[in-house]
Amino acid sequence: MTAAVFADATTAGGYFLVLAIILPVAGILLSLVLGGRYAERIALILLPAGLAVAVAIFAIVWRGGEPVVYIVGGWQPPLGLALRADGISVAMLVTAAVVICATGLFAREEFRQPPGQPEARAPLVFWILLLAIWSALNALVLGDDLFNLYVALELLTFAAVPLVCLKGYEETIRAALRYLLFALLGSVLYLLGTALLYGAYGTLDIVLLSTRLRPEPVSWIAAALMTAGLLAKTALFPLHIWLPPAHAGAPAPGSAVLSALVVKGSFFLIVRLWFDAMPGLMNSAAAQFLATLGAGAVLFGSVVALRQQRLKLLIAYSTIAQIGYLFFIFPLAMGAMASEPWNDVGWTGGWIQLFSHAFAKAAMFMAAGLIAESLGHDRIAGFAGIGRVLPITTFTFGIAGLSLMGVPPTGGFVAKWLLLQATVMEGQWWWAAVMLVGGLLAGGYIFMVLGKMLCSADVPVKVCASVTRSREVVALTLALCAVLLGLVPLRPSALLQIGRPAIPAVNSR
Amino acid sequence: MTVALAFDIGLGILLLAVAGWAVAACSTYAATIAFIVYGLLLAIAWVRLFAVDVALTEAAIGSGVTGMLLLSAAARLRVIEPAAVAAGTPLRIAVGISCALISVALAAAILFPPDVVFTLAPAAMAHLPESGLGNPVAGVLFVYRSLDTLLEKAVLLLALLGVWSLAPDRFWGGIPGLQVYRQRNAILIFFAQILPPLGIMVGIYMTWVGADHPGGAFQGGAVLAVMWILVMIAGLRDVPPIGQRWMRLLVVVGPVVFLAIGLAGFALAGAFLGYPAGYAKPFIIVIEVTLQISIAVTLGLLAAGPPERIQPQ
Amino acid sequence: MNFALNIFTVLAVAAGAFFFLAGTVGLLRFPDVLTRLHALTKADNLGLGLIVLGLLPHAGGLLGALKLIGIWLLVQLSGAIVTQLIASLTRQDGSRA
Amino acid sequence: MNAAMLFGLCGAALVGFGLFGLVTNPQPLRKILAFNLLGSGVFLLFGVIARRGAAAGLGADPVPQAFVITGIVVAFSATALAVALLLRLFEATGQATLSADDAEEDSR
Repeated sequence: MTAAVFADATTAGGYFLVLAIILPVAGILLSLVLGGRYAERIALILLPAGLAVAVAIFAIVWRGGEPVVYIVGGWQPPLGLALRADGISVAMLVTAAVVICATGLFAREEFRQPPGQPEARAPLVFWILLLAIWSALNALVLGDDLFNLYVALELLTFAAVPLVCLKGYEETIRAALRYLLFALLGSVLYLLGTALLYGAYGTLDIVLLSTRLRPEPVSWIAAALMTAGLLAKTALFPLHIWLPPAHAGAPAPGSAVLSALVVKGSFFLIVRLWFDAMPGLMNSAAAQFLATLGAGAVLFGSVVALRQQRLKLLIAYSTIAQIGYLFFIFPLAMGAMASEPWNDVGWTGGWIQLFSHAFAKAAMFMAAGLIAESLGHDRIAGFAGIGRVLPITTFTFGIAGLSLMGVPPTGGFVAKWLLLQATVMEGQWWWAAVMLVGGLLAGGYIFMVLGKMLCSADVPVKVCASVTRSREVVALTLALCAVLLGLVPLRPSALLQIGRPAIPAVNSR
Repeated sequence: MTVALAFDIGLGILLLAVAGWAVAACSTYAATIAFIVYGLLLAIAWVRLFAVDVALTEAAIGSGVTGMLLLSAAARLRVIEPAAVAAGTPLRIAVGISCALISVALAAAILFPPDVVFTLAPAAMAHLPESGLGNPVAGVLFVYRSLDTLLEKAVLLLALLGVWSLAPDRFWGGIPGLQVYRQRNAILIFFAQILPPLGIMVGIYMTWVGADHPGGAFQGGAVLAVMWILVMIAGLRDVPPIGQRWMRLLVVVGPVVFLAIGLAGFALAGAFLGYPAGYAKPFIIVIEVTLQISIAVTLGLLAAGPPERIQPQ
Repeated sequence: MNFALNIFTVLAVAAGAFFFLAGTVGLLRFPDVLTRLHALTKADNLGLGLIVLGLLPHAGGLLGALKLIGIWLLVQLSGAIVTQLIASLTRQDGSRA
Repeated sequence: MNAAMLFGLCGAALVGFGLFGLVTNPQPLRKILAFNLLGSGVFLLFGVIARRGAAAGLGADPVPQAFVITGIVVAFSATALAVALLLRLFEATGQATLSADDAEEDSR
């Protein structure tokens, strides 16, 4: 019944999928050997190349309207591995590529190898970790095998954790250790689930699994364990405790990537699991449960963000809240009544929320980094007058904030509008209430900061370090990307439905 | 009840008892030692499950090198044993109940296997002659699912970079802070002189037979790594600074060769990580040999820790 | 011949197992580190030696027999070294475990 | 009851032990140790599944065995990174606890 989506042969252009994963890996290996200032050069060559690969895959999938598949080594699943790019993966690929490229440009000054001196620690480590995060994310969105995805997930963890403590302060080391322990717990639970699935169905290939899977206890246990593990990695309330110190402690470009992309990697995997690997398993109780946690995250994260005195911590708590919205995708796109759940506006809304949050949050962390660099601190109380000193950055923060709040014409607005529409269509008004309250709270913490920034200072602002215009522009560009997403038409996107299995929502045995 | 089953039951009980001790022991040091014992017992259990490759990996890496790491950490942290506050009893009971539930669910999944048992063993065996290998596990690692193995090498490298990144800026490129024996200990030096030639031979042998019999680059690499660590701990050789080009080269040579052969597969076999028909085995052996070197150096450096000084002691 | 070899194996392995048992009891019951080490070495040397000896007829050829003996020698070596190290550490500390 | 099932039950119990230790023990090193126990329990389940899939003249399905070998190496990498972080934390602060001043928040 799903012959069209079987990963049975490499399709035209499939080798781009390999390149998307392998190019950064090659960069890592080269940087380790050559070291020193070559690391930055290698990264700066690979950034546009990788972006081009991502755009090429996007174009192929968009034009063809069908997933791109690559059979690694020519070995068919279930014995071998397949890579598969469908609508949501290419959208993720491009988002990741844009954010990573921008981060690379933004980080050039902070992580520059001083010329003529011995190799410095932070630059080498940063550039390699940036490439590693990219490779891992690409592997995560392209993988079609649950064990391959486990390795990708671990790659992501090992790239993200050292980034947290790159500055080497004791509190960042503690944050990194706590993050690592949470992440390890998460991946081990995920692995436990894959063991059960392999034992029951003899394959970990997602497409094959979706045809073999039956709603029986072992599938339920596996799904619960894997989801719980991935939730810990995604930092969904109440497993969020590791996130604020980790994301706030990393250097600004690191925080941008961690908050914009890394937590989305494991979220992407949860969606893959429920919508692609186990489409017959989702029922409304599980969906409502996940969304309830999401609602908790929206309310808790926003309220705690309002009480923060440090800008980076505020942004980190806002990430917790914004992640919560993503989980509304489960009840809204998985409506039991809908015969074609993918047509749901909720599906599109959820994904646009993910992409616009990625751009807006990366821009916001960069803006916060610039402000902290220029003032020497990130206490919100001391922000008065910064609007005069760093007008572009203040503007960046403002429009990124508008997207988080969901004010038109931003991507955040489109996302929340579609999600609201979906709540009406599905008759689940309670999520709408949470979203409206969350939007108001977001407005509260954004204006709390903006108000401080824009009010005139009693004493002239003391600037520790000047900030170059080019970095401000990079942050602004990302914020504008979030605004550009607001031009997406307010209806279900065809792209995001490419490659979705046309399986009825309830798969009886 | 057969003798074998009696042995298995005894082994199982022992495993659980030692594991329980490792969780519940008061002193961290005792718990670590329990963990090492547990790892060795586990290796026997793997042999009983007909997974000799895994048994070797578990004994060498899972119990051996991991145990060494944990033990040296426990020794360093011994001074601050009672610092941490234990979790409250209600929490422990709640967590205990949920863990027990998970265990029961897993046990149920094991006790009631599916009606149809899926297995990839026939498929793996059917295509094995094409690769020229005799060990099906090596076939999975280096032929059918080599992308997993390649990415896992990247994970290992990143872990090393992560460990190095913890060094203070001024010591970057310096010498890892492996705990070297302060006074030269004649017995240890004797040991470090006599064992490595043997160990190196065993390590290389393990990799070499890995193509057709249990063994392989991971296990062999781990044995080499341990020999290197022994020599360094005894003070016979200095721990090399991490900034040196040759060391970096050794660390990446395996993955680089792996990746290069994988890319060559585009041209030679029409697929990434494919091998040209008839030449699979030589390629795989080249990959395994270089990987073994990289794994040995990486494991040794991981155990040595982040750089802590510039000048040799 | 075969029967005699089997008898030999059973006797040797049983004797080896007895030494292991005795060594373990000693390890648990003896009062201090040095005497415990003493008990332990008996298990390692004699116990394992007798077991290896008993298994030799079943090793399936010369190579297998040599491997078995190699194992015993390696255990001897590492056992002797580790015992020495522990003993010298104990002497330095002057502590009683 | 056969060997595979027996060790499967062991694996299930080990997962429970490991999880319990990982969540309840406050000391990071003990958490790392418990993570390793937990991981080995998961691997053991893979091994049991492999043994169940014995066919084609093999004593066990090779694919899950390869998963386990990969998994052991990944678990070792994780342990090395975690231990290095912990020792660095100890060096910097003279303590090895995950909670600094926010002990209350932590033990919520």
